[in-house]
Amino acid sequence: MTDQATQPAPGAAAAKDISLARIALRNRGVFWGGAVLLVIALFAIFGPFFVQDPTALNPINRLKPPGSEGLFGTDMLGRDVFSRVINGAQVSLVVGLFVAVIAVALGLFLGLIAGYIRLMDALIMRLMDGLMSIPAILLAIAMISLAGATLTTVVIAIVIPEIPRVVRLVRSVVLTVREEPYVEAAISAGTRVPTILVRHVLPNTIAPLIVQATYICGSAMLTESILGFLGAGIPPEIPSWGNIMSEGRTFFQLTPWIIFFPGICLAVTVLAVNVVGDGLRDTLDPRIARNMR
Amino acid sequence: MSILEVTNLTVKLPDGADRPFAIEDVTLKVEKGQILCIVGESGSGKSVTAFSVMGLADRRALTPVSGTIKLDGEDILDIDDARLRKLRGEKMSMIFQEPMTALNPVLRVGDQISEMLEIHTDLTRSQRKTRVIEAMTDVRLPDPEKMYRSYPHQLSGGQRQRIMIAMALTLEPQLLIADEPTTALDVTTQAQILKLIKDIQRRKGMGVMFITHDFGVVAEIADHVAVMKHGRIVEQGSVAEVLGAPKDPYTQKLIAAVPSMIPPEREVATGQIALETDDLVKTYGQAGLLGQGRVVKAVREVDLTVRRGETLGIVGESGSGKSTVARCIMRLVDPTSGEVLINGENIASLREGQLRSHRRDIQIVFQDPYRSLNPRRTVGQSIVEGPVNFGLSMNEAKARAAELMQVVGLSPDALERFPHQFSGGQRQRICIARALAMEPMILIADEAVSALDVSVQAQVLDLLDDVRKRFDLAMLFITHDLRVAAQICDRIMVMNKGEVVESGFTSTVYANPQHDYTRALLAAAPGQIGPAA
Amino acid sequence: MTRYIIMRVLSTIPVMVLVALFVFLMLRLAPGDPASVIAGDYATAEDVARIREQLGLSDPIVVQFLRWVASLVQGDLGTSIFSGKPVTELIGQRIEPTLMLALTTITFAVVVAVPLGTLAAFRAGSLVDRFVMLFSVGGFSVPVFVLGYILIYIFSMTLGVLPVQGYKSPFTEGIGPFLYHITLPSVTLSVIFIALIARMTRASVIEVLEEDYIRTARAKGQSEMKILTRHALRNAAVPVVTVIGIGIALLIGGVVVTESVFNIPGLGRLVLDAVLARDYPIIQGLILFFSFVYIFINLIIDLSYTLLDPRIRY
Amino acid sequence: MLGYIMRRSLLAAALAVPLAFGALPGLAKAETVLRVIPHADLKNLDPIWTTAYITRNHGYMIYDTLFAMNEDFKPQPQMVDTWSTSEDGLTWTFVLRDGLMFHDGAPVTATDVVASLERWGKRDGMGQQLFANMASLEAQDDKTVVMTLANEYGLVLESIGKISSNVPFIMPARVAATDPFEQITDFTGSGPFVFQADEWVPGSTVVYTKFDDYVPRDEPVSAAAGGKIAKVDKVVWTYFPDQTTAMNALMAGEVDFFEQPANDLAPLLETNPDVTVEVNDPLGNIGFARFNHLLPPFDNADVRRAAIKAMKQEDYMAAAIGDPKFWRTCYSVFPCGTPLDNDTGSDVMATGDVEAAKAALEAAGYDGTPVVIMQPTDIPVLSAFSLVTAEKLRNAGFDVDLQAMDWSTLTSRRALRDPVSDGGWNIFHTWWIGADVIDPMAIAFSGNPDAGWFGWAEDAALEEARAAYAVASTAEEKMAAATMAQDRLWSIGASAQLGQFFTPVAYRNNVQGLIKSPVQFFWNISVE
Repeated sequence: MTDQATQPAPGAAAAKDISLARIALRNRGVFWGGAVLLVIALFAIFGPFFVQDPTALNPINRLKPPGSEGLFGTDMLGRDVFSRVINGAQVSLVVGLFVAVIAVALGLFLGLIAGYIRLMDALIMRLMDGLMSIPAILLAIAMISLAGATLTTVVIAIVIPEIPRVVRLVRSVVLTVREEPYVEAAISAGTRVPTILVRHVLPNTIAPLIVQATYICGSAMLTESILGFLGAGIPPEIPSWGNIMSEGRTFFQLTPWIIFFPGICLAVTVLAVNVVGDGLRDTLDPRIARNMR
Repeated sequence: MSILEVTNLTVKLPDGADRPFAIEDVTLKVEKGQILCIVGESGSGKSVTAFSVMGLADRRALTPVSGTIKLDGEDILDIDDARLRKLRGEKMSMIFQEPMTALNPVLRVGDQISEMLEIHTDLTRSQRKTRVIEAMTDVRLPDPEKMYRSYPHQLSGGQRQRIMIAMALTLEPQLLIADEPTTALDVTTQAQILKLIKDIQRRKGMGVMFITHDFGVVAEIADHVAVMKHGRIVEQGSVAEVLGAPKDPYTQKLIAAVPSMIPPEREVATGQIALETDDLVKTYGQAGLLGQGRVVKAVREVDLTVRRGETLGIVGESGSGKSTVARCIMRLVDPTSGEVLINGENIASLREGQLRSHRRDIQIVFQDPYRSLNPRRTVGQSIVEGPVNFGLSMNEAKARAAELMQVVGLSPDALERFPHQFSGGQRQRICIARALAMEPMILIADEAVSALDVSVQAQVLDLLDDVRKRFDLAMLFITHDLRVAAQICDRIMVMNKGEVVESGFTSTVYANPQHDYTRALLAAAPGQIGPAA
Repeated sequence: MTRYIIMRVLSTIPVMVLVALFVFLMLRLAPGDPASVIAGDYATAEDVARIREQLGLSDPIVVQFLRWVASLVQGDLGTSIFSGKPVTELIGQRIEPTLMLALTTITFAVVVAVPLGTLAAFRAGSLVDRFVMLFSVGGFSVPVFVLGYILIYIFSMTLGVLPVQGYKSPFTEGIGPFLYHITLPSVTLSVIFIALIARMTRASVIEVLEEDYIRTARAKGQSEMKILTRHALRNAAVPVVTVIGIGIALLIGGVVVTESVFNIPGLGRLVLDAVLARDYPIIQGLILFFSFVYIFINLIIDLSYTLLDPRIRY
Repeated sequence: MLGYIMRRSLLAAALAVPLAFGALPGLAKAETVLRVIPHADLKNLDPIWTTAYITRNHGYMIYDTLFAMNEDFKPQPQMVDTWSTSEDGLTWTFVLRDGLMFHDGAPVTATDVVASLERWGKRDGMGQQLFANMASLEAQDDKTVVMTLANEYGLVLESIGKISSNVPFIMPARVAATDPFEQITDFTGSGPFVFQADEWVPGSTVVYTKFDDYVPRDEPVSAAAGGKIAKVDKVVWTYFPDQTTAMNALMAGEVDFFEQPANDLAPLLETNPDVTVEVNDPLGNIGFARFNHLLPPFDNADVRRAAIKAMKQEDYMAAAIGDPKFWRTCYSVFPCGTPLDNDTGSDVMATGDVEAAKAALEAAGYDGTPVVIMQPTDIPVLSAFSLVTAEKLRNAGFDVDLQAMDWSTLTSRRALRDPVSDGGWNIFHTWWIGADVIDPMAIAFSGNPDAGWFGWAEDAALEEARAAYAVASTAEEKMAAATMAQDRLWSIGASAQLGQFFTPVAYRNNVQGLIKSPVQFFWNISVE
């Protein structure tokens, strides 16, 4: 007998999915990243109740430095930067979260179909190739400037280019899993395709998808700010970290606080999200995890 | 004089492992010009011993806590990395189980051998090349000049292992450590490699530490034997002592469990024909749009019949197409042409919907017990899945599952547990229970015992034979192991390169093989030791 | 191999058609009308209609599409509505800065990221690893334009060692001025790449270091440094090269921003201006062009696998 | 110099390549170059085909005009040497001055003038009016053009001497023969600079070289009028999409002239001793909030006036422009400081009181119909205007739907007369340069919904006043007509005017000879 058999089977680590969260939290990155995100989320959820109206204009008190007029100063329209940053947290997190969730959900659906149903595979994958070959930012700018800048269009525009990557990931997992003997056993037992997908295939995609979702979430928040810079972001009436920065970019050298505070918040959040993602990848991917132990 | 002396070596496992020490108090010697076989089942610590000697064990995970490892008088636990690197290759070298993964896939094999010289000698490029060619000739590789420039994937398994051996021996080390070097090879190749190792060892007079789980191999090659169990050496001595008159009960048990090459007498089955194939063909690949695509004929015109209560064995080496036959019959792959008759009905080209009702008649047990059960589902959930698909109520299905657990020798509480809580043999029992839950007519065992330790293997074989009788199953038993086939099959078919070269009653075929290939196969089976030997 | 290339090229045709159709419909079905942009404040409805007629925008969409495809087949991407210049000429004028920016960026990123990632992998779990990973994750966390502003502020305005903006061609103005001007934009743009590539290199090298042949190399007595360079890196290269390919799409997005911040007259600006002005032929032509480039580069990358890994044959 | 040497040595060290930076400043130059950051990208080159200001500026570089406005907004002869009017005022005879020559060496003839004016007359608003009142336009000989009017018309010189878009530039007859709805492809002019077609990179660079054979007038330069003397060999326009980068480039000396820095950049630019920031345009720009008169709620003049009452110019200007030195309130519909500046009926605009607006709105019977405000997020000033309007109207009791979009979408949507549900709109913001709204003839002041500006105000009395202005011949008559028009404009609440603001130019101190004018000209400017 080979010594290989003493090592856990590929699926064994993931078998303890129930305590997945607990395992993950043991990773330092996940813990600290998660803690930072939690704090930011709390600010985003409850903060808006305690600050003034982020859209209230006060042109007389424009461009006031931090401290003199509000904690973070005011912007070029005299709006309170602190209040905008707090409210912007909500929008930025919503963008990140929605983009991640929608991209993963759609990608999962399409990926399962492409990976399991041969007939659909070519069709879906060609479609995804096409979508992937269009530069994401350009597609987003085009969609937003054409369809109108609303939170919804921004989310959709950021989601669409992310989908192909999720589809590819899911499909590759499906292609591997469908060769697993336990899936073949299920086929032999007469289990129908949708059940096989949900029962035997889907759970295997969860760990890589969680990791992927964190990356998508982080990059969505950045993309949102870049779209703002290019003039195709979320409408300025709804403050997000991205559009606060892009609106304030002319003032980068004059009144840096307009960019600085949302910039720091965005960087810290994206950093935290990515650190969590890296941590999850290390704990959830048994091959790498083994090495780290 | 001993080349290697391991004295009271204890290696600690990391905290949280299932036992505190990987190996404990191991003392052994390898003499010059002698082969020491360390034999044991999985988890016995035999590989850890080998890796510790090479200094390749990860010191953070596997920490030697006491004892010495003296290579030619020098304790390798006591020297620095630079010295250790110098010893590796020059004084001791190692070959591994999987020559495919042990060779760097992106470098030419010649260069990989040459690397050994590059590290340890000051030879020029052309001198090195000459030495490499010599080494390759030495291990009887054909056309070494040409093969020098090959990549590992372009060679056969046997050739790759020869490259590994050539590499290990270029600097003529005094100690060769061989970690299951033939386990991944086909039986005919295995025989050649064993012979090669033995020849070279004799010629060069080096010491060999040979790790294996197979008593057949031991009988073939060993001068001395050490038997390991749970990290300890339970018995060691000359090959004649240990194999001929084992003292330790564990050794006795292991030797007893090795199946015999002599098929027992079996009754001729007369049940009705349950499974039949007619001109079954499976080809892979297809002609491309532009010009000729590559077409591989995995299975060529296979005809077989299995009666109820009968076991038909399909024997062959890797790539013979034996598993493809099974998968075609299961319709896990679609046959290219030919018929698969289940109870007289052809299912070869039924669509999935029509096929479904036939699925319950034919079930399969796979090779790998670790991947055959969904790790996220309880044993019970896995077993009831099929019956529930065919309309059984959950309660009835659970009751049947509980019953079957007893049939396969497990407790019904096992149903609530997850697969990772079971050993390989237990999992294979669960898989059998899952197959039986469907109340099939035909059971296919695709290398179902090949991944199991020899002692467990015997039990699972007994179980399979038992359920065949009890449920009057038609059983198709696919294996590469001639010993196993001898013990369980009524009739066997020998396959080579997709073709059936010979078939007949097991005892007839073994006693009087007709086809050259069958003869070669039987001759290559290592260590012709029966229990009586 | 040749057959594979032909097949690959042929198989891109449906993808390109799909992209073309998608882009075309997206543009035409959305609000915004170049004719009224051109017509300006004084135009009457009749004027706008006449301009639309003149631009061929009043025909049914199907006719417009077919006309466009027909000229595409002849290699004609159409003519800019505003400048009246052929789109191919506009691309020709703008391609050099973008190409050079992309090339210097990728080169710089690879030169920095691969050693970093390898180092992190070799010392996985150590302080060095953590630092490298934090740095590379940090690269993902700052929007490109903010980074650009910061670098300009530091290197151009405060230290005065590099220029604020502009592009000098290495072919007509010499390699010196070229490097002088391209350094800041390249560094800005490469940060996200360094992150991406360093990460992938690390993961890939960690995986490779677990492989049996690394153990074989150790068994030969090979030193750790040589093991990394000789055995690990080449085997780790395929996923790293793949990520560079994926990164091309990212790069094209980043180029739009970087070109704006550093005022480089490249394709990114061209397409952005075209979108804002609804210059349909330019948008269509460029998106198609970018898709083509992306597909082409990925073909090259797939082919490069055969060099990196002899097991891969097409 | 120290800085320069340090820069070089640092860089040479950094690059470790022995090279000469030919492009660096300080080295001897054979030709003088003025490096300009224009206010927009020159997307197209036909100043008749488009009204874009940047194309107009381009037109001034390479073309010449018959008449041109001076600093006092009086048309002065430019290409014309002498002209005369018949007793009845219907026949106008223009004689071209000597030495006029196109860039290809051909002399400018009366035929060229006729063809150019005709093409312009088909596109420009004032041109159309002029031609509507015209019986014929003929070239009498090579140098003489005769215009015969069908009826008396007071704005002949104002029209052919208009300073802003579309300017009746004189092109060769073969070029002017181009369909006015098609772009010209031949860029031969007779102006002081020559356009270098092969160096044009749309979206980035435009290059002009001095036209050596241009014969300037003898009079000193005064706005568009006077002698146009090219004092540099080359003018290079490099478009900067990013304001911050543009500012840094100017401060670092990589460009000489920044045409329209954002007002908020002025304080930073002023910190640089080598840079001057000043306002060159005496008229400035007038912010507008335009109502759609066709759709409820703004189909009701009282509701429009209620909305105007809420709009406080100080707030708009402070929010969008910032520093008070760059703006002032102006309640006259004609730019303050111009001849027609007056305060008739302007109380409504001067109110600036949300409470008053609230009361007025209630009185007007506003039914809660949502107000769609189109917000062009790519133009910061207009984006800020939109936000202020949204806030003001909300506070006044309007139900506001602020829709963000880019300027292109806005320009196409504002042309729609459809209801809101079909893409229609209620308010958009823009600004006119002062010169464009200097008198009642401006399209912004139209009261004819069929020929007027987006928003389609309808008021017969307003049209009468404008017609009266068109035929008015004395300053008093003109003033009377203009006052009348203004009264109507405010009483129907045609648009809200949000203040007069001035965009500065910024330039390195080596640049000299800037012209005070609402349009940026590049002659008379020298670089040391």
